[in-house]
Amino acid sequence: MTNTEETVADVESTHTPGDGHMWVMVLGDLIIFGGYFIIFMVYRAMNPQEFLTSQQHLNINIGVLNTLVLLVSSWFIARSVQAARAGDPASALRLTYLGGLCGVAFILIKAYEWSTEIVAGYTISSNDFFMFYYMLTGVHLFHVSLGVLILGITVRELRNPRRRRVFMVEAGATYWHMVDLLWIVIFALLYVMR
Amino acid sequence: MQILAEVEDLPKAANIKTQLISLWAAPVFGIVLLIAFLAFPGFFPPMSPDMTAEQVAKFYSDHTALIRFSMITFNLCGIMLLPFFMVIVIQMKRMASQSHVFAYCYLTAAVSGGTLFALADIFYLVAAFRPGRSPELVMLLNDMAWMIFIAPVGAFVAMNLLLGAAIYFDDGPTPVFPRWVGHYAIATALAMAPAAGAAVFSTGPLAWNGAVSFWLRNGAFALFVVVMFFVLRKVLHRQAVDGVPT
Amino acid sequence: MTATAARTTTYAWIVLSAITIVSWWLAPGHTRGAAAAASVPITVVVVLLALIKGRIIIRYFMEVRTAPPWLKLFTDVWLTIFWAGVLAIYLY
Amino acid sequence: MSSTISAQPSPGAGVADASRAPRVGKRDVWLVFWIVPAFYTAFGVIFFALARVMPPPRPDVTVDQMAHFLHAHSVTIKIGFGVLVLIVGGAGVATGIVVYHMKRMTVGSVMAYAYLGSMSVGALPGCLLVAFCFLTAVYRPDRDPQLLALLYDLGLLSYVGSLGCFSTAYFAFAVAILYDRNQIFPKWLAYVSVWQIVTEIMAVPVFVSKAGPFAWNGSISFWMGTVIFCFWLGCVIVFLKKANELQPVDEPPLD
Repeated sequence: MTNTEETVADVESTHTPGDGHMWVMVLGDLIIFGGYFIIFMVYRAMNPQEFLTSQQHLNINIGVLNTLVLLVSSWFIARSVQAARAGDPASALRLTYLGGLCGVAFILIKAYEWSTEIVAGYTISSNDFFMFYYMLTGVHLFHVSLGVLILGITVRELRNPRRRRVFMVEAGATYWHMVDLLWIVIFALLYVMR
Repeated sequence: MQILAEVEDLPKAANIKTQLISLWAAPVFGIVLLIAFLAFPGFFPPMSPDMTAEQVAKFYSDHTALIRFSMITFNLCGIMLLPFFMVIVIQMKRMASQSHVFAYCYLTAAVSGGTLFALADIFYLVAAFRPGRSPELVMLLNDMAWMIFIAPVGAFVAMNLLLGAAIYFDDGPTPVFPRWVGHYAIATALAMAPAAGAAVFSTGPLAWNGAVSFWLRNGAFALFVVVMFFVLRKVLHRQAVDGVPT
Repeated sequence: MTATAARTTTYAWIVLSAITIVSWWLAPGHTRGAAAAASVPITVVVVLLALIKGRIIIRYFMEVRTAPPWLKLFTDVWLTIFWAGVLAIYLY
Repeated sequence: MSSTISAQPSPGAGVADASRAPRVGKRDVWLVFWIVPAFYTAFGVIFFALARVMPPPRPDVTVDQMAHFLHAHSVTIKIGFGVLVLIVGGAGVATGIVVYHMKRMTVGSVMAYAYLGSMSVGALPGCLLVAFCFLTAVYRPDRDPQLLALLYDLGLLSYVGSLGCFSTAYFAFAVAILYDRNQIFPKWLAYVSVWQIVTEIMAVPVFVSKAGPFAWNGSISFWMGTVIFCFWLGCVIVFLKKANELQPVDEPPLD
């Protein structure tokens, strides 16, 4: 993993970021979540009015805030990969910390959002929409926590001068962006669409 | 415990000692379990599946004390036989001319089988817990108890087939077990296998009170423990003398 | 080179954030008080915006832009089929 | 299963016998390996075709309909689950061979033992309890329908809703694969195991929901979970086979 090769290869030749194993995870996860979302749409189509009224009880401000938090973290992580590639582990490390911090912030905001919904009386058994809401965001939250863990592994990789394998950093980043991507879909389907 | 005299001072003798303790746990708790077995009022003869709900309920209210004594003893001491089977696992892992895949399969099956036995006696105890319960419910608990006690031989059958296979594959110059133990393990498995029928049949030898499901199954199991006790004692003696602890 | 890459990433991030703000304005939860009505045009716009967002994340953040063709193809096919499916179910 | 083992000719020449042509993998591991697909095939036939537990009957039916379901399938339930209690040791074998290969990894034994423990625990609620509930239910056809309904719920909820034991096993499996340097299993199999945990999480609402996608027969809780499980199982069997093939015949036994 020489740095020059990576940067020069920017546009001309192709390069699979990370390793193939992580892409199996990401692509498979996209298919699985695709299945969950399609099933959500089917149930929504069966009862659009109930879903729409329930959607109104979600707090769009928190949804947008969380989207922005994840986008910022993705930006940090993408920059961190570039720094790692350019042979600057110090700033790569700093950017990874910032990205992970955003991930933790996402979890905290989500917990707050859930608690307000539960206090307002909307729980998993309220109706189909809220069942989907809690399960989809819950499984996504599981992915976020896993992502924070993976970023921790990236940190360990970057901190050890004898390691610093760029493909490990890339693999972690690929996973993290997938978490972001899934949230974008959840945000569109659960919060925004009418 | 004389075996120890020859090896007591070897650094790894503790390995043999702990195995011996596990081994001797079998006759000690075996006697306790035998008493519990003899004490259960529903084993001589085993309760018939033909009994009506009222008869079953009456059985539990008439014999509450003995049922409780017997089943609480089973509860406390039944799984105490597990260390004995763990000695078999250790000995399977000593077989030199094979991988240890049989031992791990045996271990997994032993744990699952033990869980089932531990569950069955809870059902007996719950059935005896409130004498005033509706007879229908007592019969349901009684059915569950008998079925889970007698029918799930699958784990033990698999264990013995694995033990048999392991002994057949252990064909190096110094096999751990004599060859006949393999034949005997498989014969025990075959003797116990038909008891699975207790889950389905309510009359005949395969019903849970039948000659095959009850007497052959439990007899084969008890005999196996007794025979294996002596076999393992000898095997442990050799392991101690050879001084190749695992 | 690194500076260019950094700039591209930042542009991608700006576009994504801008789309998110627009979505905020479209959402039914935003109509304070009044009941939201189903709206085909809004939903179509939302789906298109989400599709664009997803593709930007895949191409620029996940760096599929410079990845082998099969990966580009797979992700594009997934995006297309998925969002087309969502839209088809919605409109049906 | 008994035929598989007893049909094995008593070996005249051992694995250590040098005069034999070197074979790929170890014979005893191969023997155990072939029990795994055989057991799962029998498992599939029993649960799908005979006992009708898969796909599960509906949770949102009346007591009489539940009783009717049990009456209607009484014979096949007896055959299917009667055979299951006899061959259920195959589940132990399927776990044992995975444990064996996990022990060959460079990661110590703790994850292998964790896998063994959680899978052995899971065998009761995740597989056998439903068999006993259904067998007890059909044992006496004249039982009170309310009791039959209780057994129906108990059996199906424990079968579909046994989440934690298997999640723990998948977790141990994934961690072991990720840290292993012997490359017994490919890394992505660890990620596939993570999906399995996701499907277990998605099955949480079976305890709440009586209809819809998250009920115990729902499209998400049951169908997606089953499809992903079958994929996982297929991968595990294929890579167990590969691990057998790649294992040197003279590899010393494990400690």
